[in-house]
Amino acid sequence: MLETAFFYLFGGLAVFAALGVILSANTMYSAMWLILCFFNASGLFFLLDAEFLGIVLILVYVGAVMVLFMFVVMMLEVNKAQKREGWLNYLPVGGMVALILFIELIAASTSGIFSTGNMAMASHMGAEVNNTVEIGKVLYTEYLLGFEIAAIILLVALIGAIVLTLRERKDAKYQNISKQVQVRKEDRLRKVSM
Amino acid sequence: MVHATTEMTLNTVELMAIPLLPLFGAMAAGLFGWVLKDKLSHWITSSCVILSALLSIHVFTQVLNGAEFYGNFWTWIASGDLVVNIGMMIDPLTTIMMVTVTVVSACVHIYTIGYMHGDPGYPRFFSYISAFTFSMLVLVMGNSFFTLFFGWEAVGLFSYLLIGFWFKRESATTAAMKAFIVNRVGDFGFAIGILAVWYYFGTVDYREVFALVEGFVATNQVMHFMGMDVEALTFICLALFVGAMGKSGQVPLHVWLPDSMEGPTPISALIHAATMVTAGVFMVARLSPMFEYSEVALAVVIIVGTITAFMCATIGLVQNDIKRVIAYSTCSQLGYMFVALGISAYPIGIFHLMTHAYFKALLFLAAGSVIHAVHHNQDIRLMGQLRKYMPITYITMLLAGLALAGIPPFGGFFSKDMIIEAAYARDMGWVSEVAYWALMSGVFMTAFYTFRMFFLTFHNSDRVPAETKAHVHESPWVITVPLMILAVGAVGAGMWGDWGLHMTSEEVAHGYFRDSMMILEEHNPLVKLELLEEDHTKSHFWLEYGALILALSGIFSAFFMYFKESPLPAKLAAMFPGVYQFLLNKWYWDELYAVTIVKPTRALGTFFWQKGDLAMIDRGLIHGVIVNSVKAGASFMRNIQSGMVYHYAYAMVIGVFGLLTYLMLNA
Amino acid sequence: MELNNMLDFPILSLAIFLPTFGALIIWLFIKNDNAVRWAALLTSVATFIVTLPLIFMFDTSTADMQFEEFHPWIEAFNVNYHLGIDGISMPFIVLTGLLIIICIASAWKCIQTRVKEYMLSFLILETTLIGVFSALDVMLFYFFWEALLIPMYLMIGVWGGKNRIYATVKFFLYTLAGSVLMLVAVLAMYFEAGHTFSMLDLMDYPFNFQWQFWIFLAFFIAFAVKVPMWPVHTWLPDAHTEAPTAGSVILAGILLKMGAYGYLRFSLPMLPDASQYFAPMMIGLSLVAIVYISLVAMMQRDMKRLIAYSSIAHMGFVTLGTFVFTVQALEGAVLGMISHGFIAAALFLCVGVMYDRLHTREIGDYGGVVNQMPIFAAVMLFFSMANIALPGSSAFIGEIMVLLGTFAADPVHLSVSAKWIAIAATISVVLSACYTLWMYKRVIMGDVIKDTVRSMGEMSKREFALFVPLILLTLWVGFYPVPVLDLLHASAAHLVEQATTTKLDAAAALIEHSTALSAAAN
Amino acid sequence: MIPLSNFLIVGAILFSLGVVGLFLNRKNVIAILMCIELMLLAVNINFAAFSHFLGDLGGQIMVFFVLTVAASEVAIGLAILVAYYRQRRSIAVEDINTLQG
Repeated sequence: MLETAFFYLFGGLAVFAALGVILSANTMYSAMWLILCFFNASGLFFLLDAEFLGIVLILVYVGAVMVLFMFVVMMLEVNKAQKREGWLNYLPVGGMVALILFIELIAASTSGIFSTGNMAMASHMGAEVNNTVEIGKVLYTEYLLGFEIAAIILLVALIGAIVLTLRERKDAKYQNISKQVQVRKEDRLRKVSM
Repeated sequence: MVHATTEMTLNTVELMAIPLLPLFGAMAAGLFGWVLKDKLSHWITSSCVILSALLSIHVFTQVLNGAEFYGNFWTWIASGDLVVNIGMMIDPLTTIMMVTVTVVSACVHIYTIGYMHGDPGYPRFFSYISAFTFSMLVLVMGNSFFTLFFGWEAVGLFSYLLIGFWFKRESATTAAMKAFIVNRVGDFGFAIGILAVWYYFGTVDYREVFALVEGFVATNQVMHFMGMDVEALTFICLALFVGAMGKSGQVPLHVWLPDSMEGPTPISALIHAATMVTAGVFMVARLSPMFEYSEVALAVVIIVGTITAFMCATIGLVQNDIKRVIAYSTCSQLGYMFVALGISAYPIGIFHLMTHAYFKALLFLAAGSVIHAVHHNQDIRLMGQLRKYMPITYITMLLAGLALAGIPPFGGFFSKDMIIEAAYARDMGWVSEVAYWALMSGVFMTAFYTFRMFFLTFHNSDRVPAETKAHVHESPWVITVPLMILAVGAVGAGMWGDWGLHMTSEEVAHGYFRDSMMILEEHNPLVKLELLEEDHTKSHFWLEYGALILALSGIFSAFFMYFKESPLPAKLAAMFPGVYQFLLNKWYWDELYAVTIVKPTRALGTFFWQKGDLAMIDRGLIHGVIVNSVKAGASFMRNIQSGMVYHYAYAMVIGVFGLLTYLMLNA
Repeated sequence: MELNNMLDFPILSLAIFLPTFGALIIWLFIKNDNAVRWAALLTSVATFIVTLPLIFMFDTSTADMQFEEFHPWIEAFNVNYHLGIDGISMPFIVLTGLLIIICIASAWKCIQTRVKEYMLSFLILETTLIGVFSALDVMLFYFFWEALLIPMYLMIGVWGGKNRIYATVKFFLYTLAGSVLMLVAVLAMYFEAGHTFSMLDLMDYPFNFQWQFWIFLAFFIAFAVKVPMWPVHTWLPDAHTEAPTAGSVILAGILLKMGAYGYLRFSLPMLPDASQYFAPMMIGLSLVAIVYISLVAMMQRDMKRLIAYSSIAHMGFVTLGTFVFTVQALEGAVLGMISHGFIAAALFLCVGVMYDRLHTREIGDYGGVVNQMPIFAAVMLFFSMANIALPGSSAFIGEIMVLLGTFAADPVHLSVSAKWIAIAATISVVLSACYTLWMYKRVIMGDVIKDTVRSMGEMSKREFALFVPLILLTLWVGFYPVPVLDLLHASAAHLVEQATTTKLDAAAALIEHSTALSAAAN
Repeated sequence: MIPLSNFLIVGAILFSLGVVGLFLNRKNVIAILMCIELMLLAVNINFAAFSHFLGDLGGQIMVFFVLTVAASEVAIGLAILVAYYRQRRSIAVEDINTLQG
């Protein structure tokens, strides 16, 4: 019973926060709402016995990604005024598509294929099962290749982000350490015959 | 190669030589005229044609003794059932045509030496007239519809070239083109006739077709034409007759003939009087075994002939161009011939063709002599009293005029009188009756216009412009000798044909023509005429002498009005200005055609081009519909590629949505 | 036949690739313009000589393919290098050989820029043309058919007149649009007939009516563009006016025939029932071509345009002869094409001769040319008269045979009697005279009024020599067409038989057979 | 017990909101990125739910990968945004259309 209450709490808050994300006029507020949304989603993950993912979601998203978002938002001074301009033009199409998509998704979800009777009803794992360990076992065996690729993707993203944002200013002077180290005395001192 | 079936041997080589000699002359003068120069050109061509004429006369004498020839020389076209051979069919009808053509042609060749003297296109002219002679001989000597058509088109071509001989003159080139195109309208019918002949008879050979006609009539085949059923044979005959109308200048395809007078006079004599224009008459006579079985076709022939005979005579009354008067006279006389054919008096038609060839060629050549003398002025209002300067021309022209008017014992009397009497005797209801009266009135008019022209030229007052008068003189012998030769023909052809060759004999088979023409017993007008004349209960005075009386009164009317200068003609013209203008403008045929055919055709052509091709297809369909839709499609596709990332994001979302919907619906 | 087998020499391949080989040599080794001209002429003459044995060793008694060559090409798709000719294709190969010589010789003086490229395009064009007429594999045919566009495109686009780009693009797009449909049709046949591109197999395969119907339509559009038939004909006048003289010659002389050849090779034998079904439409369009186009031709002010329209009108006779299914009409159609190859080519050469002197094609800019160029005037008169189809010219034989065949035809699907079609077509007798003579009168006859015309000089010996073979051939075919008809006859008769034998019974039997088989399997 | 469909419905709602957000905030690239995050989150919830109800850890591994990719995407996306802003002094979506060529 308590679990159900938590589900509605987390689910309801997640939906409410999502609404906030899309409706806020200020991007910064949107970001804050998104953080709330992630918190609640991670709560849902906990309800689904996915503790590790719940933690990761908070750590990675709230701790890193959203900070990055807010950092960029503040740095770029996104113009609030032009944000919503002309949104009505797209609402009919967008709203329609979203609505029908929503109806379809709901219809699919409730069509009975996923109803209690049809699915194996999973009870919660006992306290002795460590989710993190289980994931680790699978991840480093069965999904090793995928894991490595994910690692490389992250690396590429890391380097890519640096390359994209790195700016060498032409008007600034930089130290060239390798040159400094390699310098010889002949380069420093020149004898001039008088 | 030669598959001849000769009853009595005619020398094949000789027969071949008759058309080929002029061809040789034509090629020599045409291709090598620049080497041969004037003199050799005319020597070669003239001697070839004279030789050809002599050979024709030789063949004629043999044919007179009963010789005939029928044979094929080579296969022209062969494809399945279609076999077209080139061959000859020599019988009395052919021979009389051959003689007429080659003799007149020989005279014209000699005459041309004088007439065209000094013309820059001298060898070319000889080449043309020789080639024309060749074509005409092919036309008459051939033994199938295809050789007929070949000759038919070839004479048309050389007629075109000769009318347009003086190519610098706008009027001459226009007239040449007009002649060719109007003839082509006739050929349209002719070609259809040939198609139908092949379709219904399976052959285009005269003999084979003629042998099948009677059986064919019995099968009673019909063609559906715009809801009407036409007997197939009638259809064939009418189609072929359209061709004859074109070539022989019959209404309504006569308009080219007067205009063709733009050509040099010798060719007016050769082509537009004696030979080519009579090709239509020859054709109908040649095809008598077909026409005989179609009452409708015969009636049409009579009607067309009658209208032409009458109408062209009326036009001839008021024309002022000496050659045009003769040209309309030719049209009119051709009408007489067609009436003769239509009433089944084929021999008489051909008889008139022959006499007409001589006196009309003479008339033209004499007119040419006059024109030559007065420096190519053709207006008879600017002539007069020329008899003093050119006696030979005067006399020969008088003879020709008398022959044309039908005064005994000159040529025209025998043939024309017979036509009129036969038309009276042939009992075809209103058709033959109208024809009879029209021809009778034509006799009067013929005599009148002939002598009007004659008196205005040679008598009346002297109206020759002073600057030319100094040079007026009798023509040289090369011109006068042919005139005299033809004068003999003009005077004697009638007597010779009637009494010597028995062309007017009641039964064709008994006369000169033997079985070369066919007349059904119930049609034969000469037999009916004989019966009529044997009936002594009625007076035949009018029948026998009516035409002569009219001819004489025509001459006398002309005499009163034109022999001396008199105010009478002008008064008469003033009295009936409408009629006068109507006739002077040739019944407004040219104007009628300009309005009803030429203009609409051009307008239609322009319409199809501008509105159909350019506006509808090019601008409408291609540049309008297709190009614009491609452009619209392209710009639509281009606009989709906005470059806005969120548009692509939308596209992805919509794609997801579409995919999901598809899966849902198919679940 | 024995002679063929005995020699067993790939004449057709040689004829196809000799020009390309020559082109290669010229491209690689010859620099000097004059040397290029001579080398190209030599190559084309050699090719023509190679094609001559096709006439002399041709077996007229059979409708089978002769001089066959067969090599696998793309085995995965059963595409083969399969050549062979019958009486219908053979004349076109020889005609191509002849006309290319004339084209190359006619460009001797008037092409001064990019001479080498010009000659190369002509030689390559010759390869593709001979290839088209000798291919017996549909893919090979398609390959040559499309390849041919390239040299033609270059020829009009590079050496053409003022408005050449428009004309080139129009020409190219029209033809390409048709070709795409042809490709679709070819593929459809390939899959339906069990993966074969062999024309001979496709002729035997019993397509049912549905297939025939759609494939015919696709082929119809592809070939109608090429013929060209109303209403897809408007590219032709533009292409002709802008093309250089030799381009027009080859366009009128050979390229137009490819469309009609397509009907003869594909539509009639492969799709006889659809051909019968669509015959009224084809006949109707042919009549439109004859009457409508003739009227349009009459009003043209540009000589090349006029002759181009006249070509369309004459091709109307060809399509008419093709779709009335009688031997005479079919032979007349093929003969008409051959003859049109001489006459239209010569008329375009005539215009080219005048164009080289005054650089205008407008009728109104001429007048009285005969005074300056009498020999030329005679030559042009000859071909004008031939264009009118005067007896004695080759055109007459073609036209009269088509008309005779049409008159005697018995079209199944036609509500009108064939006689009236023949009569309507005969109107051409009058109309062709109108437009041809009117042009002749305005251009050649009359007195010299314009000073520009006064400056025109008589034809050179080279120019005159171009016309001589055409004059002789026109006369020869006009007076003694029997040898040519003999060449055609067996093939034409066979083709008519193919076109009038329904495939539907066999198709029904095939379906029955396959259902029986599957029933048995079950 | 909470049935599977409840989780799926939450996922559906979040996904649809993400879609709506895309359309609503089309001028703002950062907002668009956030909406995409929202949609990815919805997907992740579904994965986790299925993983739980099917007793298969594969679903969670998938979430893990999705997180990885999403993080990379955000990093790169924002980096691009910064680089772009330096070039144009604007991140208005209307201006980002050089793809049009």
